[in-house]
Amino acid sequence: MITYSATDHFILLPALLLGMFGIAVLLLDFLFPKDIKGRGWLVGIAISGLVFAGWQLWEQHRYLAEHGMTPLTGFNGALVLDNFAIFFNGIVLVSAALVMLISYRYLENEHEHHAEYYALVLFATFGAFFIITGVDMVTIFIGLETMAVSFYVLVGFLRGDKRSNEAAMKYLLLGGFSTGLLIYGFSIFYGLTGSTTLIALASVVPARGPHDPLLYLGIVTTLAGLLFKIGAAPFHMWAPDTYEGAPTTVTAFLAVASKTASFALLLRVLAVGLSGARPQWEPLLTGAAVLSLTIGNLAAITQSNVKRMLAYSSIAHAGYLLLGVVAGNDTGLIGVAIYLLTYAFMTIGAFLVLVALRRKGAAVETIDDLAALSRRYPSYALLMLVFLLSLAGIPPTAGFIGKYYIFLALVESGKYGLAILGALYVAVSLYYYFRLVRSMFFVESTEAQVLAPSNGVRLALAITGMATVAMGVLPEPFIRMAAASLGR
Amino acid sequence: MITINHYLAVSATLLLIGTLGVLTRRNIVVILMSIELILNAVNVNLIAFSKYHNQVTGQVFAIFVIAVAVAEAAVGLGVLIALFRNKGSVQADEVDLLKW
Amino acid sequence: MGDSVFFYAFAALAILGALGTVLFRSAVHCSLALMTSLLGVAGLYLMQGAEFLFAVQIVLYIGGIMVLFLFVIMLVNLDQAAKLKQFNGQTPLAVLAILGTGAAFYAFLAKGVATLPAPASATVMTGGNTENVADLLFTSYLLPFEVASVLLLVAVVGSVLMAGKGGTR
Amino acid sequence: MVNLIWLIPLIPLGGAAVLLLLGRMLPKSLIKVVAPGTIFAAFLLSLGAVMESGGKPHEVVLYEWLPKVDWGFLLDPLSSVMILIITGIGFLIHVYATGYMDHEGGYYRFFGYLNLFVFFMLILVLANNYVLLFAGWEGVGLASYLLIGFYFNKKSAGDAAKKAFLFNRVGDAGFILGMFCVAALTHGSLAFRDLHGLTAGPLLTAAAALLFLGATGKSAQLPLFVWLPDAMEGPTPVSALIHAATMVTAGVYMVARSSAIYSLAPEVSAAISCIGATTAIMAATIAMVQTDIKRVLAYSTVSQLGFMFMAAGVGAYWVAVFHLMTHAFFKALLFLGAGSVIHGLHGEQDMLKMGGLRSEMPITFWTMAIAALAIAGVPGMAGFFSKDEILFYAYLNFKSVFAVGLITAALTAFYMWRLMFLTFFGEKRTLVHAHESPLVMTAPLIVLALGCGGCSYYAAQLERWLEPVLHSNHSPDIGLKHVLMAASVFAAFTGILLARYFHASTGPLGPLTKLAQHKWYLDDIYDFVFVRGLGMRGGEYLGSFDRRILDGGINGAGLVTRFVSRASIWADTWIVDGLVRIAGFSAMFASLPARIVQTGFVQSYALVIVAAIAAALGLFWVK
Repeated sequence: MITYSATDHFILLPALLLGMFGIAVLLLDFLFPKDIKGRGWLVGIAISGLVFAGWQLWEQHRYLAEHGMTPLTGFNGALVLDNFAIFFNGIVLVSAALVMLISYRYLENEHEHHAEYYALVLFATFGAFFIITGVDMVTIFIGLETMAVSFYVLVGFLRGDKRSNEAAMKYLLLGGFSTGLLIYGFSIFYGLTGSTTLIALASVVPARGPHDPLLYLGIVTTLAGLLFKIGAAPFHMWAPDTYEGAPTTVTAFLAVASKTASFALLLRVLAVGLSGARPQWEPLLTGAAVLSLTIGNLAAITQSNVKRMLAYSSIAHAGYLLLGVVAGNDTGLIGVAIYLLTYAFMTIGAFLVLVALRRKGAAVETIDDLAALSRRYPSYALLMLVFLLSLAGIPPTAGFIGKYYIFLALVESGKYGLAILGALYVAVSLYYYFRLVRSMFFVESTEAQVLAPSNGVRLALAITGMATVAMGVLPEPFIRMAAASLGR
Repeated sequence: MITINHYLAVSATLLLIGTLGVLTRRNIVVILMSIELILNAVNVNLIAFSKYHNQVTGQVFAIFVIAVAVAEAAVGLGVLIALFRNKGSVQADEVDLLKW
Repeated sequence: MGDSVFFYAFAALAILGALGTVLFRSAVHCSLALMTSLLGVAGLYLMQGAEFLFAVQIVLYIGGIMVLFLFVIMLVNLDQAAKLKQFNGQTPLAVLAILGTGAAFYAFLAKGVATLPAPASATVMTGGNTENVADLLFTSYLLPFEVASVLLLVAVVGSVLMAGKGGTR
Repeated sequence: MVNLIWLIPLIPLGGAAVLLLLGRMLPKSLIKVVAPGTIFAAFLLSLGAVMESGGKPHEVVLYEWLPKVDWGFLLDPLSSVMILIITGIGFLIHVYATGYMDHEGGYYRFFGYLNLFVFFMLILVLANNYVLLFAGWEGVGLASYLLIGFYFNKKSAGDAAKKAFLFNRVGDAGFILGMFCVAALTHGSLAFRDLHGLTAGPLLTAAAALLFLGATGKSAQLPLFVWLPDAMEGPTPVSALIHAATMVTAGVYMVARSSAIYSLAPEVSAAISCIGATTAIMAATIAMVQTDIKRVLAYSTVSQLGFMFMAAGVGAYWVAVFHLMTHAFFKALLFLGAGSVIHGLHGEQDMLKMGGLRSEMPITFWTMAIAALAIAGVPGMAGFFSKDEILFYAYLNFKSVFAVGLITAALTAFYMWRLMFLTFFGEKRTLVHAHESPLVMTAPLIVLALGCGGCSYYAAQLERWLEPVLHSNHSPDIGLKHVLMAASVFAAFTGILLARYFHASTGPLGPLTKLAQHKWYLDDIYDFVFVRGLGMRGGEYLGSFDRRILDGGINGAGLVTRFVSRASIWADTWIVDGLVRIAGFSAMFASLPARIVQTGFVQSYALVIVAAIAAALGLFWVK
């Protein structure tokens, strides 16, 4: 019997809207003659899809709040609607909306303006919904792939650009390979439980003890796939190449949405499915965190391409996030949630400045391209400064809050060594972020005219800039949100 | 007597051969084929476990894996064509504009 | 007894086909070998009572994907590619790594299978395999089934877009 | 008014925002009013708040920032002193700068940064917890970085900014770690009010040491002091405000603020004393042989900061703060005077090309003379009492530090009066016609000079004022105090007299002079160890590694060209300054292994994944 209850519908609605708007964008583009100039209205439709989805998310939140925060399950236990899901879905939706705002002008400049772009962004967001909301391995897997395949195409969206081609190819080959590993792990979990839900997995894990070979094999392969998605070392190597080659707007989206959704999944898998197997995965995560911090921060030091530098820094951020999971207490998990929230705004903001400064003919990508920004465009320079300070984790910017929590969590759980390592790398990261600052404020440059930024870019910059400052100065409501998302 | 061990062994072998292809073949088309092999290895696993637990859940899972394999192959080949058009080559180790 | 013969035959087909895929020089041969391997795997499905999946594998996979592969191989004209070196510089290292990983995999599996939960009692499921699969697919797995449609849509849109003519710079 | 202390930092922030964002559109005359105006408003507000608080600690908690960490401001006697120094002297320096920077480009940016600096400095001293203090700490670093590099087209200025930045990063790492140690001690609270009632232990000692490492970076103490003299590349008002009166004293302030921790960590305190004493005497000897007028003052600042740490190390925190205050007056005055001289001579900084300016620049001369008497420790002047107190407490607690301090006091008198004699007395050694500076510049000099003379008489009051926060250990031994006072006066006059007769000579002490001239070879040691040793040798190794291993590999050619071009850029960029070069080199050295694996070759990435899985699986058997 096919059933589709009201609860199912209620849970699914945001994703349903995203999917429908995505299809609508494709159809409308097809139905209307190509010679309608501009096609800015397609962006409008895509954004309204995100807004509707966001509104539904808000309704879901209200419903949960009214009913004592008891999670809803739907589709025979395939989806769970809890605050966790709403929180992370919210981050992905916001990042998608910001990316939409800046994409129009960017694509026009690249002469690759197609409706497919907006549809794919919506579909990627759609996929992320199932990654975040799903507790059934099949649902998660399909959602993950929907997002990943959308991203493969988005990364290669500049078809005439060799670097975009290359980035897409690399991402696709490694992504396909890592998917194979992830699903191999899932197949083993299925073998252990005879069921595809994470809850079933959780119920067999405790009985299996710490030296269970099959479970360990499953954990290792699954983690390989998941750490690949969040861009943690040593599975990070696609990230710098892909981030550099992809269209800048997509890089921003990839760096935020994909990482957030995958991290939510990692948390779900570890906290729900494998919470009993902590001794088995904790050393692995610790190793990945330390490696990510080391490789990300050290490799970023001497980069001259800003996108690539931000890619390495995002690897380092993955390391901090993993440290939050490793710390293993509430503080650490709240730290992870708030870190991801702040990370979304500051990262998109930093990429946004690059998009906004894009010149005709050549992209603004190297550190030298930002030279003397403080004199050419003081407001951009100031905004970039705020984002960079935030990425480095200097109070009172948003980036500090997440790092603060994670360090505190490490100190609380007595992992002093990791805390020291993390703090030292904060100092290192200051060095390379400030290389950019130096370039912006000290260096003379050959004046080059930039295009006037579109209103969308201005709006997105205002949002990210204000959010980065506001979360740093008034973090309390955001912390409460993050804590609530974890049911604390 | 054929037990689940045999199936898991076949699956692991396919996985390793697929990985070998991914790691060593220069031709990107063949690398994509190797990824198909890996996904098939997973399917063998799933079917075997499905039988072992005497249910069809694993088979349903396998259908989804096939769907994913199809999607990945289609997009992979599309990207490959775009790459070929610009570069005139499908050798994996010649794709190295982005590095360090 | 008959079971074992068939199993070994199909397994051999799958593995040899896989080896051929990886080792053959010409991409066309590789794709034929892959087809063989997929056939072998299909046979294994049949042996495990997954008739529906067997059909899907033959019709969709071998019929559909392989045609796609062959099509692309024709399109990108791999004649030259076949004359080049087929294995990259890291091959020895890769073989070593795979031998190591493989040994670990087999060891884990060998040790681990014994710890699997006891197999379910061999009660025969009512209804045919296809019926059972369909039942499950349209109840418990209705949602992923629907999501998969979007996935395939993305794949279609993406591959058409990618393979289509774009501006070259 | 005391509840409005949150407004104090906000006013300069508003000024900075207006200047930086709209400054280009504002007329210069308006900037001249806005920039000092905001600081003056902050000063008035501070004055009002301090008078109203009457020395009682008063905390204004705005809201809960992080759990257990409030965003709040603390006005207690200690921060009262600090905000009055910052806004008061800051205002004078702003006024002075409107004249000094009159002919410079980027007027609005300069004052925007300067206001921004004052904002962060006020946050730093008004913070009621370590996190907010850290925000200010990093903020002043950023602002000073922007200000040192203000003459960005001067290459040395850029290098100096880099150097300052690098050395402060080392300190920052210490500060961050120290902060989290404190968090561990107080169970997550980083508020200053929760520091009392801690118990000694290894973690507390670690916290004390790490925080002090932070202080050595910010306050230019050994081994991180080399950045401060180079920072003199910035405009002179910046040197006066940041590198003399305020920012560099942040380390002293922080140690005083953390006195509850330091009083429980005697080993660390002793180390602070020793480091302070060593820095003081080392910097003083270097100052004796400098010929650049601003560099003399820079080394003198390092030396005086060493004095402050000497005091803090022996537990006399209030004396450290007292000396901080008097130093702020006389050193700001000296810098501004030096700026006036440089201004008058159209940019000449070499003292050997000055001389005989007494009659041409009378106001500058007299005001600077007062400051020079003050720093030398001549009775009746500001520096006299504070230095005596330091020596007195050092004598009580740590005799060898006292001995070093006394010698340093004599050296101080010598180098300062050497500066005076070379600049203002004797034959005129330049053809430039010097002129006295305009009133906007001389007026602040006069006010500061009055302060130098005046503020010294309030030592006892200050001690009482600071008593609630920085428990002082009174010593009733007035007799001993007078003996020591006589000794220090004797040292001061000896120094001045020696300067009178030997100021022109390159020094009678031969090898020691040479040592001092080479800044104790500190830069050279860094250079030798890291750059010649690791640098050249390492470069060769890298090169041969590149040729041999990667050339044969996949992308050798690309890497070689990249490496060569990088190396030449590298040489261009870094060779000028050894220390900055080390940083560049070590950055490259650290970065290379992480980057070299990123070959651009997609299958090697997959191989790394497989290897990682193999390693993870192997871990199972290891356990």
